[in-house]
Amino acid sequence: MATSPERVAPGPPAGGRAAFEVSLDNFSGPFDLLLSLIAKHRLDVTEIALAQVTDEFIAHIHAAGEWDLSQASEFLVVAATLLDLKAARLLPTPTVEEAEDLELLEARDLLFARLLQYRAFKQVAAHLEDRLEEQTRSRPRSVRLEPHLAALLPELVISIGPERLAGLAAAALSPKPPPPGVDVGHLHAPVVSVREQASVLVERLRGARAATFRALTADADGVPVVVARFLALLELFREGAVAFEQAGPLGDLTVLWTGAEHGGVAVDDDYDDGAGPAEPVDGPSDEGRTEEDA
Amino acid sequence: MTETAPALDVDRVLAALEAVLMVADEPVPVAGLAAAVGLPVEEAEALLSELAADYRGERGGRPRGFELRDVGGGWRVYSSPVHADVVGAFVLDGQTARLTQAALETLAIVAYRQPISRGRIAAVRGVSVDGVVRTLLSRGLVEEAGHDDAGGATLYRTSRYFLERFGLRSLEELPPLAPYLPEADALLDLDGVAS
Amino acid sequence: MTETAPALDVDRVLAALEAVLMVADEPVPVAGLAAAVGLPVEEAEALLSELAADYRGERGGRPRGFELRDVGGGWRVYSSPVHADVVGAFVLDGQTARLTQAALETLAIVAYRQPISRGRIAAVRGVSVDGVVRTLLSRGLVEEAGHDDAGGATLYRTSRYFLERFGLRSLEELPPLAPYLPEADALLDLDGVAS
Repeated sequence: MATSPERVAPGPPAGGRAAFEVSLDNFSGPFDLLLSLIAKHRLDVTEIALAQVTDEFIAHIHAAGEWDLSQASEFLVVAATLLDLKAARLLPTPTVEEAEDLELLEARDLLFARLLQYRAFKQVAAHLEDRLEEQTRSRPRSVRLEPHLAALLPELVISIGPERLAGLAAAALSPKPPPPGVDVGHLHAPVVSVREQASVLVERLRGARAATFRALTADADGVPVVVARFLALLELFREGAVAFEQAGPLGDLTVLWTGAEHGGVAVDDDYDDGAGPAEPVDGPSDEGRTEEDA
Repeated sequence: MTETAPALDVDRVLAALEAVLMVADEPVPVAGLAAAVGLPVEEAEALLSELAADYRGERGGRPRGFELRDVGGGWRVYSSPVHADVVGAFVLDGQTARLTQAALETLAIVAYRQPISRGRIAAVRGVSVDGVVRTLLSRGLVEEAGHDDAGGATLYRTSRYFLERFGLRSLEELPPLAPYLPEADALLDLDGVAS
Repeated sequence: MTETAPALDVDRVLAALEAVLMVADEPVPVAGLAAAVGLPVEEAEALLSELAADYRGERGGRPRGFELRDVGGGWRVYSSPVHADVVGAFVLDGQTARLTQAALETLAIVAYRQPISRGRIAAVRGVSVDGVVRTLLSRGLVEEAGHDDAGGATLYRTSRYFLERFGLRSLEELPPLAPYLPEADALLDLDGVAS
């Protein structure tokens, strides 16, 4: 995306930014961007006319194209809040007492409070930068111990051998585990694959012709597997491979096999992470698809 | 200065302090220096201040090209900033590596809100700070400070090296944050604006 | 001393020389110092001798706790041997005969990735390693090995004494890393790490 010349870009050029950050021009976060837009229009943060900056904020996000959503969620939260506030202003609001208005006011105050807090730290960071700049003009004396003093040191006791040294080097040079933090693994890639569960069901139903849902999930290892099998049955139903019978509400659900004796059944993997067209599902494949979160 | 000691003894102690400071590779706490020269801490402190003044040219001599400073929890010899250009031509080290805006902001948040978890820093900055915190850790400017009681998240604080690099004796010397924050009134007044 | 220059200018040049010498880790050649302060080599040499005399207490002041010596190839500031006992006790205080875990780990990285800069080691270890590298240098286990082509950073390698202490005839006798790694190709790509 292009950097328009009139943009107020605080801080060092983009080259100084690390790659892990949302790369939205030079801005290191939604507050940074919002503050710069406010500065550009010479608005006071506390009197910010949101409509003036909302469009530009949204435009910036739009221009960013593809980015890592987990990093960019804050941008979206801020954008959504700005949009809400703008929309509320465009529509006539007869009474302020309505709950929605109060929510909007709260959202706005929260946004302002966070923006002001961020601005304070940004300003104090500029102060720290000046200080660092000043301090860098002095260098500490830091020299190797003179030989006659080094000679005073007790003879080193080295209690490890070359093998231990190799172990230490290997440990240090191996990739580090990710820092302890929020594990977002569970947010991605279903742990249980619907398509795999469909394979299991196809095989069983072809053999048994009919089975209750209770029986089909008796061996399920946990709720996710039960859910996956239920979704798989819906898919199979859509393909006309199964029919359902239920005596009454909350009664046992009986699943009847109505599909072909052989061959694959197309199960769309809407639910799974893998992209691509629906693949035919056979019985348990001989490739032994065991990975659960490919 | 000790008033009872003969001048020669004071000179000798001053020189001994200088000799020790020459081999130090980090700020030396006054207690360590006092122990080395066998003086009570208060007297050692007074002599160190004397030395610092002497180097600044406040004791009759010319200003020296080096300074004795009390930062980061101890005393250490530095080159004088007046001659930074000349020194820079000779001494290449990691000091000149600049911190990015993101790193400075993160450092500021840690400095004023320590101990603090990455999650809470991210909440202030509005973006993930994992990479920045790693950078600050590797630069030795912040360090781990145990875990959050509630969630068990790792907490971070600024290091002694941070104090030294920013020329601070202690965190109390950080400029107050309050003037940068709007008045409470301004916050309360938000309802009255932008409508 | 230059006879034509006003005293103030001489003071300034003396201070500039002091600034460089006080923070230089290696002896600084006089030619470089002369160029930095814009003086002919002879005059710079004369000023350096002046400084050395000043520190010895031969120019009216007290003898300093540090010395400026011409050690062949250059000038360097040393802690004065007069106070060797005080300094020695200070250096020994808190010293142990064992290397810390951090020092061993750093030594291992140097052994397997030499020649390597401090920045690279810091990137691998995730913390600043200046102090640790200095310890390994003073202990003679690692030594300097020229400069990085790119940034000019000092490179380090293990010494002959290192081989001796670990009972190795050459670096080739270091055990291969592979058996200690989860996967051979899982090694950090050092080139991708900021230095």
